[in-house]
Amino acid sequence: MTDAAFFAPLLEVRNLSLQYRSPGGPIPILHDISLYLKQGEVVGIIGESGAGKSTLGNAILGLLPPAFEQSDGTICISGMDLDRIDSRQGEALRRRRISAVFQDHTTSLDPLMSVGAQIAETIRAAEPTLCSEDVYRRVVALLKQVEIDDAERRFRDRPHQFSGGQRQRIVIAMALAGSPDLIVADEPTSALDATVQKQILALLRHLVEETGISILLVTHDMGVIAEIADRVVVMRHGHIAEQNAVSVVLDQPQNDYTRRLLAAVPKIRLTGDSVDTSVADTISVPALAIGGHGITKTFPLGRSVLPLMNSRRKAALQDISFDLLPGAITGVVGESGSGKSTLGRIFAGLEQADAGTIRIGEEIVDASRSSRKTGLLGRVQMIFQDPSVSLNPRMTIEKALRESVRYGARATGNGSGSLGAMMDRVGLSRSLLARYPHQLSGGQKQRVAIARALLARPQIIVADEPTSALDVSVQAEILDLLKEIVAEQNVTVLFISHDLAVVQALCRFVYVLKAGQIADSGSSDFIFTRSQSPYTRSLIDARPRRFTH
Amino acid sequence: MTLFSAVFGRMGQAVVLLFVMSLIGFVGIHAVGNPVFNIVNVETATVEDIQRATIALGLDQPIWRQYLVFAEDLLSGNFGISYVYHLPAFSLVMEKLPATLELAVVAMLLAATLGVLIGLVAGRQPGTRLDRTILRASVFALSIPSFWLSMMLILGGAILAGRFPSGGRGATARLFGSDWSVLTVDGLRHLVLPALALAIPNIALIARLTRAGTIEVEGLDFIRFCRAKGLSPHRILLRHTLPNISVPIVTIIGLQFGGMLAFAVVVETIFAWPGIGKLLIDSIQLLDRPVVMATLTFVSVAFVTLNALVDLFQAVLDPRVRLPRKG
Amino acid sequence: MQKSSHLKTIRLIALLGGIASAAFFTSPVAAQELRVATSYKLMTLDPQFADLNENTSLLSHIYERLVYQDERLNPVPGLALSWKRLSDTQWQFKLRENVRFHDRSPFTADDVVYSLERVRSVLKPPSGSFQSYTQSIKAVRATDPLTVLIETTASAPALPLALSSIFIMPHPSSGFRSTEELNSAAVPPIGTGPYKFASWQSGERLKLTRNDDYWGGKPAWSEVDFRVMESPAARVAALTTGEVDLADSLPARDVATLKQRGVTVVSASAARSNFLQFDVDRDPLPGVTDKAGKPIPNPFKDKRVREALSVATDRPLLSDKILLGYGTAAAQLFPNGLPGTSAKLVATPPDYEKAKALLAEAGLSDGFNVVLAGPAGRYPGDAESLQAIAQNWARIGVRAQPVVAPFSVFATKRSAGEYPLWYGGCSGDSVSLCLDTVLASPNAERKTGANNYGRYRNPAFDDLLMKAQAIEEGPERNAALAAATEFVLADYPIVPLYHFHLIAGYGKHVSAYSVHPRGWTTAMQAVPTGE
Amino acid sequence: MIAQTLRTWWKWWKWWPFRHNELPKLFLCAYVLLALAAPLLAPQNPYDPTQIFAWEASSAPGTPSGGGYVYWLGTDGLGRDIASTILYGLRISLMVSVISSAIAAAIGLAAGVSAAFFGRWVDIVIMRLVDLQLSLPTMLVALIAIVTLGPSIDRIILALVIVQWAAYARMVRGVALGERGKPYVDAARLLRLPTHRILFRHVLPNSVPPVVTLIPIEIGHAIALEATLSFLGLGVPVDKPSLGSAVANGFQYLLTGQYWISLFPGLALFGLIASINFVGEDLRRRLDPRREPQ
Repeated sequence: MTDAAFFAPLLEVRNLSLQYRSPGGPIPILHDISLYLKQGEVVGIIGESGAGKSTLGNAILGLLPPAFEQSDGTICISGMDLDRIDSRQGEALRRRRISAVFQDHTTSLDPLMSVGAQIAETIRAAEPTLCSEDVYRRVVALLKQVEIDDAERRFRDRPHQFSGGQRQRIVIAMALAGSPDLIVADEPTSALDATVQKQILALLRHLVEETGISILLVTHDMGVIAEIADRVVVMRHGHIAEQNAVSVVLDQPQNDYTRRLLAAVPKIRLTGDSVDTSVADTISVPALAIGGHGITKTFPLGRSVLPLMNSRRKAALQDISFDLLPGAITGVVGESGSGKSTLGRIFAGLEQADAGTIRIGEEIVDASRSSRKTGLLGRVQMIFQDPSVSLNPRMTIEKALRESVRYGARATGNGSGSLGAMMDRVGLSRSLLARYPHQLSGGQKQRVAIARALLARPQIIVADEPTSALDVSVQAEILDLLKEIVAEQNVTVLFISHDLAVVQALCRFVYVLKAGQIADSGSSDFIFTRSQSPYTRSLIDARPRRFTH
Repeated sequence: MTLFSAVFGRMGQAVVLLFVMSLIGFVGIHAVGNPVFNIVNVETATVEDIQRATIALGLDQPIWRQYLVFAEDLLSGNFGISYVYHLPAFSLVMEKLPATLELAVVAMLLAATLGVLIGLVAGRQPGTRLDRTILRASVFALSIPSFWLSMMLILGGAILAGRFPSGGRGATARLFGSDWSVLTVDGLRHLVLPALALAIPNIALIARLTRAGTIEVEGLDFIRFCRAKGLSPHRILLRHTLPNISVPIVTIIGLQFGGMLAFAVVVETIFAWPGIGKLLIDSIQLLDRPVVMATLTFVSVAFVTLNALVDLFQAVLDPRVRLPRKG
Repeated sequence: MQKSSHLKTIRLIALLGGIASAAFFTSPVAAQELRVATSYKLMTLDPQFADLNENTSLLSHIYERLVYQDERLNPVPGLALSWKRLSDTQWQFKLRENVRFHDRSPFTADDVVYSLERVRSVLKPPSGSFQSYTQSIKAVRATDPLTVLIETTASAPALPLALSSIFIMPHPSSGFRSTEELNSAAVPPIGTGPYKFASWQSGERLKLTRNDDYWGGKPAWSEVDFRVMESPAARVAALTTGEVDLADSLPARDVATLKQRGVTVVSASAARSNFLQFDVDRDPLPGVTDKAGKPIPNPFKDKRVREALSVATDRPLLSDKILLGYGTAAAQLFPNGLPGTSAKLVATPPDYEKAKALLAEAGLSDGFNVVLAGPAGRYPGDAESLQAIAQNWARIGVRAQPVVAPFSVFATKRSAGEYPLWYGGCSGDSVSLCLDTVLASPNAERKTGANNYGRYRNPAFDDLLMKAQAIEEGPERNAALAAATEFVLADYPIVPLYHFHLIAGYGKHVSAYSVHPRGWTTAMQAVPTGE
Repeated sequence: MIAQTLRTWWKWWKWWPFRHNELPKLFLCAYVLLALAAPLLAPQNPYDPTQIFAWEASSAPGTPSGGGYVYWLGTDGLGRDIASTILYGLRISLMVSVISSAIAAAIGLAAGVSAAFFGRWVDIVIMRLVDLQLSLPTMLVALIAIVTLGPSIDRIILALVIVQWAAYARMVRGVALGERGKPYVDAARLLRLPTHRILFRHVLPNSVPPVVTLIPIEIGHAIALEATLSFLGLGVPVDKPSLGSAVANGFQYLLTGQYWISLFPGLALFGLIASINFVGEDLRRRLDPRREPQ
């Protein structure tokens, strides 16, 4: 190895431009990208959807489909230009020295092969001469290194027998198996719960420190960057907006876009100066009480031929009772599978509970009966998580909204005037009324969904993760809109989220759900500052420290 | 759905299926005509002869009583005696089975090997000219009505080239108490054209399925991962891609095989191949009810069994099948 | 050239199948073995089970009859050397001497009695179709080992002919053999015939070996192998490739190709006819309307309409184009020249003007619509003929709608009276039988008119026929039958179409083959090529 | 020299019909137009016995006819002009398949949406029926249906409907179930929309597009199936041949070298099904959200 190669950064991308060959002519994807990565370094690439960050990652891995074309620039590893040297050599080099971790742990492993065999296969690909005994020992060691318990016994298990977090650990073990110098990790934690994400990030950091490996981390989450990266590259529309050490980017962002991005990230405050001290730690039932009592819901495990044999059921909600603050936002937080969405749907009347009652003012409704018959359906409107499927793709915005006006609970019968006004209110141009949902952006669609819910003039709105499918900057706007509207229209909102920061920013009262039971509850202030519940604490601790005050 | 309940469900389905089939077949044939005209020589028989033969076959009884008699016999495993061949109907079906079986097996082997190969070739390089050519060729192949394909094969292979016989089964050799054409050169020559006629649409079908599966699986992260970590393309194909696309392919092979046992009607008729399909169509035309019922029952049972086998195979192949699906 | 390409093919296939062993090649033809591709599927080994050519053709190798019909349909001695009418109701048959069954037991009068009794009283339906031949018999007795005396209920001048349909079986030591017993092959079929039973697969194959002790001398072939090939294409293919030496019922359209490939083709008019039959009885008649689709009175009651349709039928077209020359335009029930036929009845080309005039006379100058029904694939040219006839009739304004169905469906509907006009066929041992079943008035007692589905009644003809049938076998009887035929056909109760030809082909192992007008396919008709 | 050849090839290659996706559509339009205009275009009405001359049966292609036109594609065994038979047969084949597919699609759509939306016993009953029908080969079901019903054009349509509806029903149910679980339907339910409105304004319009892709496939199937049934002698009346029975009529003449009787109708049939399948393929690709690279 020459000196130049030795001192050269492990990975260097110089003036890289990429375009996509489409029938309508080439579409540029990446413009003039330059970055480098040194041994033992973690470099984060951050950007919102469409920024080209994943394309960049794939380009480095050499996994781009043939329709992508490198129009300019070079990718070098240890000073060797991958494109200039003979392509088979280049491929071999790339494979030996770069490895990958992908986002979706459900498809990153071959479902039909035991995890041990998959890792062993990777080791053999890198070192064909190794004897099987050694390979086995290496596999077990790797599994232990990524903290899989009982590695010897689980060697033969198939991927579906592991949890999501464990699978991602196995993927990391596989990435390490060939002893690469660099791992390209494309959103390695975004499909995981916050607590698991925290553990995986810790593992990655640990590996970097222990083995001196380098990681190129592609993510949309500033929190992940803050947690693990040494340096960060901010991308927007295929360009590099800013590139610097993490501390610099987070504390003194040079670029406007970076600044906006940072501002949009919701932050948790753990200091005592609470948003609202008027709310007590427990809700004392006011005159106009809204809430649920003793709500229980189970799902059958598997299907049986004989209807009476469905004895095995999985509890989704166990005896949940809650109250909502009228005219304010009450939050429900929990990790995936905690039953928070089911609770919202039962409350809205979309699903039947096994037992329990729902109270809206004087009225008490049996939640275990058909909501159409009890009259619960229609009292509550919902805002759904994914705006791309929450609007009927075959209806114009105007038709969808008009339907809401016409059939809404407290329909007042005023026509298009109110539609236009509502469009103004949610910050949409009236000209969008004639469009179909697919012609709108994600944020616009979510605004339409809010307008639709409001036009039905409900007393109560359930918002089920309304921002988690949106980019951070859009998320902030939508949250602001929600806040304003609650204040203005005097509706009661049940806000469901996995994101503590968002909940803190919006809600006056919070329920923490864990495995179908309420683990903790109290005023937002109480939960974030004084609650001693270990589960609540662990949720808060899972948040990146950088965005926690 | 668990494997147990799947098998249980299939059995229940099979019973209902058989009942409905037997009812429709029975009443249908009854409505069409009186088989007695095929049994007596109508050109010389007297009115009395015909009447007596009708009584002897029990065809003078009301249809529901005839069905009860049939059902009772069926429960003791007896499909009755063929009106035309004067042999137990079921053993007649079993006698024709080897011919259909060997035709279907040869055709399916051909279709599966070629189909998977072609599909892989196309699926590994989607969008290329080769892939588009294969796709188009498959649409053409699937568009040829099987009877016309058979006729064109006869025209090309038998009449113009004169290499293969245009019909019949040729010489057979005995094995396991049945006659098989595959064991003789002459039999194989007879087998080529009908097997091709059955195989060609299936080659296209399997190729398309394989192509789609390959494109889907090769786009999954774990295959990308395999590539990223430098496994040989060969190994990726054999150890990862193929097992993962095999589930739908095996399913379609199972279904098509079942279809062949019955659908061979057309091909067997044109090539005068003495199999179950030909027996069925002949028996329908001759109104040989016991044979029609025995054939239909056999085909239905074979179909349901094949479906169950496919389920079983999927469960063996893919461990996830056994787990309850997410509600 | 031929050989090398053949070899190449074989090599290719061997490669394809992965089997390259020469052990599987079919063995060469044994000396004097006759391999026959036949359309007749042998369904039973009981020679008295069903009166179908399917069975009688193949079983006549094993079993024999008292009386034979030669190729002119005249009765000639079989197992009976001679017969004599002792009185109006008594027939005496003298049997052949020194005849032995295949199991070496001698053939005696007891066997004849057994066989006739089995047909008359033992066999139960559906195996009763031979009973029509024995219905006139009152009693059968063996007066001595070589003499049989048959008493009939009434005068039965045609008894010897009737017995030409019944096979003689050896009588077992006790009781009567059942059909199941015979089919199970536990009891191999034993007769006096020129060939012995070797093996049988129902509907697929019958193998025979030479009966060296045959009374008529050593049979020509050492072994006979009948392969049932129902598909004409398969028979043609087998004959072309030399897989078989002889094939029957060849399609006319394949004859040219076969001749090109060195196959000798022989043919003869079958002793039968195919015709259109009118329903002349019912009124109103289903399936007949005027051009506007409104029902009209049964037009076929009018002889002029029947005549018009007959005159407007282009029979040469049917025999030359549809049957490609392998058919004879018909004007009566059996081909001209056979016993009981009339030389005066000759098919003429169509005369559309005359037909139109006849229709006009009948007050139907506008024509009418009629359903013309028939079976598909039962007889050569059946469905095609209907369409050709529809074309003919269209020229005189009669719009015929051809409706074809599988035979059993067609027969069911015909007997249910759903058709006004249909395609039928008639065959048998004599013209007399056809006149009886097709044209004689339906009469349950006399058992006539079984195929007279149109319920045509002509008492004068019935009388003529009865008188003719009372005459003993011979020229006088034949002349009377011919006269009766002339008389009845002048009334146009049916429209005779054609007598199709039976076409057989043979390869180089056979030097000659005579086609029998009854449609039998036997090894006895084939002469081997001399060594 | 080579360059010249290559250039010529390229010139021809440019004209190869299936380089462009539009050509199958053109073919299909041409087929439909030919079928519609058959009485105007065909020199002979092959269904009118007065126009056919059996004495001119089995004429080779190019033989002049007694009627003053030329049998460009020859005549069949009964003297029908093959070209005219193809034109008229096209009408029958198209009519039978389009009508049966339309009816089957309507029934399947109604059954599938009801099964998906109402669930419970409605779902069970409908889906049992569908399972029953789909658990048998279509050919067998069609065969039994036609044998039971008896052959005539309306019965064939009925038999084809019986064979086809289940495929639609199953697909619609699957799609509708998927749609029903989507939030926009939940949103509609939250507005307490009447069931019929949810069904017809929300679920149904979104269930139709995938079903539309099934229609060409099923029309193709129907044409092939009708042809097969007619080929087996169980289809259209003998004197009114569809493309399938026209091919069947020629089968017996195939071995004697009168190839044109079955070759030309067969080619027409093949071309028709192929162009429908290509158009269907194209349609499916267009409506498939995960478009394959093409």
